[in-house]
Amino acid sequence: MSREITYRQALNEALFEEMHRDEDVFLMGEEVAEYDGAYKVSKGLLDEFGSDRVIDTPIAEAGFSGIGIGAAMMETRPVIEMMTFNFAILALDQILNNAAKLRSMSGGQLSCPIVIRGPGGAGGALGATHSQSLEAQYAHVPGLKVMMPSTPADAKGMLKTAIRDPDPVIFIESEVMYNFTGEAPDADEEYTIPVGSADIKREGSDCTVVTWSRVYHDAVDACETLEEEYDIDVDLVDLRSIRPFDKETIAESVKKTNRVVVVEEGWPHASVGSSISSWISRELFDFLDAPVGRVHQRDVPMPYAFNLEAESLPQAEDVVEAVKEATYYSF
Amino acid sequence: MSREITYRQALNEALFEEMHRDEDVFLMGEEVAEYDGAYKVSKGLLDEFGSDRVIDTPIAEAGFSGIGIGAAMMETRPVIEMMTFNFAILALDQILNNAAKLRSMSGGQLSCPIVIRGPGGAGGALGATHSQSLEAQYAHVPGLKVMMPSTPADAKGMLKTAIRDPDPVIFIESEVMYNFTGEAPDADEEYTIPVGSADIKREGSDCTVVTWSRVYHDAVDACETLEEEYDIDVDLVDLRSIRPFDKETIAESVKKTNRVVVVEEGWPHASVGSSISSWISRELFDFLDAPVGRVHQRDVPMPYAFNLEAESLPQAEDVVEAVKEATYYSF
Amino acid sequence: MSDNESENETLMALKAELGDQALEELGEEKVVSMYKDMVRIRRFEDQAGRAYQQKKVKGFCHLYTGQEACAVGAINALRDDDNVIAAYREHGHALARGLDPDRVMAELFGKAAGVTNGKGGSMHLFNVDKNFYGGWAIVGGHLPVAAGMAFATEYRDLDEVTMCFFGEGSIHQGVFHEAANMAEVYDLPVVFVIEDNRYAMGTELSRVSAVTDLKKKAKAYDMKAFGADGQDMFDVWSTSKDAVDYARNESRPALIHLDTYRYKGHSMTDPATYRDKDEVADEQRRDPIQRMSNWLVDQEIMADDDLSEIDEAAKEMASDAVDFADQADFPDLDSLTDDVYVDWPWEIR
Amino acid sequence: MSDNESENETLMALKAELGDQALEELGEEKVVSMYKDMVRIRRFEDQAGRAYQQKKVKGFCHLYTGQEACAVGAINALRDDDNVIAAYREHGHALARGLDPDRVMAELFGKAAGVTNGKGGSMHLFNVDKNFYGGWAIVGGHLPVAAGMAFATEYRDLDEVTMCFFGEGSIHQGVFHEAANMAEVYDLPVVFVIEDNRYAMGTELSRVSAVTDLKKKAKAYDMKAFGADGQDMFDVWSTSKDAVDYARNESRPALIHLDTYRYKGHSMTDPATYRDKDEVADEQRRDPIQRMSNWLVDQEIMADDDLSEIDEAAKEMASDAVDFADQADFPDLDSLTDDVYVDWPWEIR
Ligand SMILES: Cc1ncc(C[n+]2csc(CCOP(=O)(O)OP(=O)(O)O)c2C)c(N)n1
Ligand SMILES: Cc1ncc(C[n+]2csc(CCOP(=O)(O)OP(=O)(O)O)c2C)c(N)n1
Ligand SMILES: [Mg+2]
Ligand SMILES: [Mg+2]
Repeated sequence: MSREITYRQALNEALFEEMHRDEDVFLMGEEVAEYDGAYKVSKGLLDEFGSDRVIDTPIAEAGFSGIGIGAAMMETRPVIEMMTFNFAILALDQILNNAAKLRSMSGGQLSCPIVIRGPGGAGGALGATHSQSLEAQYAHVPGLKVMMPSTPADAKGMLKTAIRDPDPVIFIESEVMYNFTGEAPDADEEYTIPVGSADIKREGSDCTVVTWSRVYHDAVDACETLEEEYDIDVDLVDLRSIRPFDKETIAESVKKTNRVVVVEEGWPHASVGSSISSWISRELFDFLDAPVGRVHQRDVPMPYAFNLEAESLPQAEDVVEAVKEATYYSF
Repeated sequence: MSREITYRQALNEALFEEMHRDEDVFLMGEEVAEYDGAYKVSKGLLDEFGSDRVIDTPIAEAGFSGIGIGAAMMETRPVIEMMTFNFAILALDQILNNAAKLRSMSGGQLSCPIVIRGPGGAGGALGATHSQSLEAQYAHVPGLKVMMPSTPADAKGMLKTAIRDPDPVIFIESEVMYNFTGEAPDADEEYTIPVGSADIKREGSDCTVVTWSRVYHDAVDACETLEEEYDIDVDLVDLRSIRPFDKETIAESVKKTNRVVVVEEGWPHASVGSSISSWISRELFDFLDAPVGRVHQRDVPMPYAFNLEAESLPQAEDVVEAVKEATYYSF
Repeated sequence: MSDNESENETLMALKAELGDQALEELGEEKVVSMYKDMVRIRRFEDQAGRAYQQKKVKGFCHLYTGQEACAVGAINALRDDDNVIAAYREHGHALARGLDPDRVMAELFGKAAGVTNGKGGSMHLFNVDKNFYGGWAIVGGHLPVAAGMAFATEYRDLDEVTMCFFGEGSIHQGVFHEAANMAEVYDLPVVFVIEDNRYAMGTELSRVSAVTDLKKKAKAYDMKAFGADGQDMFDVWSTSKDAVDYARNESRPALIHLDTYRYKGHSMTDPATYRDKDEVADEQRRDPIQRMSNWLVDQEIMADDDLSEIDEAAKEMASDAVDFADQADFPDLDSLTDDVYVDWPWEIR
Repeated sequence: MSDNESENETLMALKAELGDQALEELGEEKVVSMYKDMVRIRRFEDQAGRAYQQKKVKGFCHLYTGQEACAVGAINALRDDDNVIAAYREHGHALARGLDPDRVMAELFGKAAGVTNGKGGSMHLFNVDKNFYGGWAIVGGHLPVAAGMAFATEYRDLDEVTMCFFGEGSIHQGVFHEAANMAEVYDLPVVFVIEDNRYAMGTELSRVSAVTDLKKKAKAYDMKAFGADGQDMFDVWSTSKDAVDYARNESRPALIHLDTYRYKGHSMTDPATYRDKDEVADEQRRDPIQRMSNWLVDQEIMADDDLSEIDEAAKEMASDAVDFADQADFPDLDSLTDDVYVDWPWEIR
């Protein structure tokens, strides 16, 4: 790791490299071509690869996702950009009933090597319709893989993996993270991260924190506070893939710390966090010295008002509190 | 309870009664009028209430759900029938972004008293696209209420409540259960069941089983086997509402039995069952003598082949095994 | 001859000049083989229906009986390397595309020898070797997928055409609109074939559609629209050829409206009480197979005996398929987790 | 006068005969008040933009500048008891409908005094007392909702009309198709108003639409279609009146296409580099406010001074709104859980 790049640039590089590597890869979505992407993730791609491979669409999420699925079924490698995953709800039938089931329903005759990517989660005062962490909709569904990188290096390595993966991958980024910077491998270094592999981003022995995507950064802040102010050392597991999720890494960490908090950005009920927490509670029952703590958004549609939005979203302090609760717990 | 009716008839009666009680109630959906409903739940309603209140639609789930939402916003009381909840995915944007958020986004000026109902779950050899238990998609979302009755009496009492509820209610039935019979209150007895209230359908002290909808019936079979063959007495909690869910009833039962198995029909990850299990594991940590057991569908798209379908779905034996595991568990 | 009878005669007649065209372009043998395909489909569906009643076939089973000329006429306007995609009433398309009837029936029986190893069932038939891409059971859900298939062939500079079948009831789904617009915007060689059998389950088109002339829908996308009598194999074939040629040569989408009719209920569980027997009888006066039988005899291509022989052979094919399916094995329980992913490293439980 | 200048003149002229009609039907006072509304909207948006740059307004903020004649012309064709629903570029519609500018600005500032208590924000304005039903930010998502509103008024035998605004880019969403068909099938008095400002974010219509004459879309549903110069307040008003009358009297849906233009970027974060300044300048030659100013002076209804006074008053209204919003309080943190449900008995955590 020898340079700093933004999360946005990491994704952009991954697209560039993969489109150079494999001419079956193309990018399609609203504003991806002439506008360089609503969040500029696809900047320069139109110039480099031309309008046959970088394709603007009308505002028709179901339609262009379906086109991607049909094209993937014919062995091309579509990357479909969702301007945000709030709008992907409109394409959910295509994703759940077509992409996820194609291989199974065709008895293995067909695959669907599509990547559907774009930002998820809250973006900052966007209100209820535009601030949703909807990964549970995909994590629930067999046939899909779901990846959610939190750092530039992960974003690059994981998007490259996703594009090469023979199965449909839902790849959820974050509006807020696009400008985040971080260490990244050299531009010419071949760098991929396997689907389903978590990353221990910080070692500790007092409590495990399992998280992914944007709130990983809140968790990092929380870890610092916990160390400095409370002398609590957190083992910080960035899940990266939420379907499949890395059971081994979680188990190893929890066996070491015996305490764990699951931190997610979205709503609590029927969520990925609830599922991870359920799995840990069951499979690592004998290793737990405290209930699995949880941090998540409040159970309300996101309000626009800035103070209410902050109140609704999980914050570093919430992680601090949850870890304190988990570590002070006496059985 | 003085008579036996089918689950179908229970729903039909609820619709009749509520449409008589309140002329703002209307029913809309594919085949609900002239065809009497794909599953005949709306039988006779067209004759009774006429085509202004019982309305056939084109095959356009997003569109007619949106019409229902707009009409509900104007203070009518639409009941929207989804031929099955597999097709409701097409209306999910309407349901999640409009119905669920209308009240919040309008700062309380508007409500959305709509009921969206129809069968969910597997129907029997319908294949991957037509055999999904998708309640997690709704349970995840604040602003919605989600009800899933398992018996004729519950179906009737709950649908009446749902129609009267001032908020959007997702009401999920089951193709398989429509012909199930059960005790029901007299036709002229006013009978409603509050949202969010679970029902202990069988008392026991050895283990709690929490379930809802069709697999409740498998759980009943399992309870019999467990009692007869293993002398294990199950406290059987039929959740009935999965958003909100009845924390008090679950807690009381688990505090009594100290062991619990959560049984659901659908996939395991980011599911309602995982969420209930997570909640129990955390909130009742000190009361649990064994990990929370789980029974669910296998993590695959539903195959058509009859033997594979059976293999994929949770069965009574799976419940038996899970309860045995929970009760034999020694800490 | 009474007035009524002469009307019947008129109804029964095929567009003769198209028959001549077909003979010239396809040759007698091919025309006869298309006729045979229609008969085979009908007999296959007879057996499928019977097997359903015997509970050997389960779930939803949508018979194609009455619509045979649509699949046979249209698919025979394609090259072998063109691509076919259809909805859930697709046994006919599968057979017309040359899928092995034994394996199709085995699929309906949920057997491992089925075209998708018992995974898909009646509504989700696939056979990629024959460029037959399903079998899609969410109404309208395959329309953008079809556009995507055409996108892929364009992307590769192939001159293949994608033909997509669906019912008139599917046209109201939003994705029709989205797919049609994008097919036109991206110049995709996809032929959308509406099989208008008048009903979507129990709903007659006019009850839920602002327009009943569905060719009007194409105007909203400046899309070229074609129409044919769906009960006239030659008309379907000739019209489809025009549409396919146009799609291939211009690399543009086209819409074909076929006026057809289904004889049976929507699916095996539908008693079809929403229409009276007279209506069905009336429609049967333009039965696609009967009309072709008459034509073949008129043209002296076949004698009545030949026709009976063809029918017998078709019946045998269908009952052989049932035997095959009966004797085939159900899938191994282990296969439950096959083909969920290309590499299956995990199952969440 | 050079050729160029005379062309400018031509472009600037309103359809004078419609002005006469308006004067006659509405009276001078009303016409002037409509003009004032346009000016108020423009000045309001100036302040909203400024407040955004000062980070007092956040998130997505879509200014209406340039399109004022659309909202003002169309909404003034309605009765007070008719219903209005719009998309996320709806500050103009809100003000034209008579919402309190203070409370609209306060909403943009996320304050408790906002029209939705700070819950909705710029994209989700509601004011039911004014029969203003949002503010919907999922492109196309409110089109079936609008049909549903019309359904409800029909259900109650009221003769109210629902007017639904959206951009030309929204027409590609499947729900447009679904809503249009059902509005026609159920005879719903809903007027769909396409504000065609040429762009959907950075995408010009012709790049993603098979047809650019969007009135053609109506043909697919046998829907009555109207068209007007969206920069001519009288044309918009007169056309809308025809459409609204038709919808009310026939109880049928109608489509109005308004040819308009937005001067600013798609939202406050869009530099709008996809079009050159000349294009904007060119479009500004038909500026709806300027044209009305000229007309008012030509008609000797107003003198230049009067116009300046109106503008000053509008500026004051807008800066007062900012002051109001500035001084207003953010919502109580407790209000986070308000209005999720009518009765809020629980929060899942
Ligand atoms: C999205 C969706 N909604 C509803 C259904 C249930 N359904 C299956 S077939 C059908 C009727 C379709 O009619 P049509 O398109 O005319 O085709 P046909 O059956 O006549 O061949 C319906 C409503 C479905 N499969 N998918
Ligand atoms: C379903 C959905 N997809 C994408 C977006 C992002 N988006 C917001 S506005 C917009 C452009 C809409 O253009 P148009 O309908 O012409 O309205 P205008 O902004 O010009 O008023 C897009 C793509 C969205 N809000 N909803
Ligand atoms: Mg049909
Ligand atoms: Mg626009």
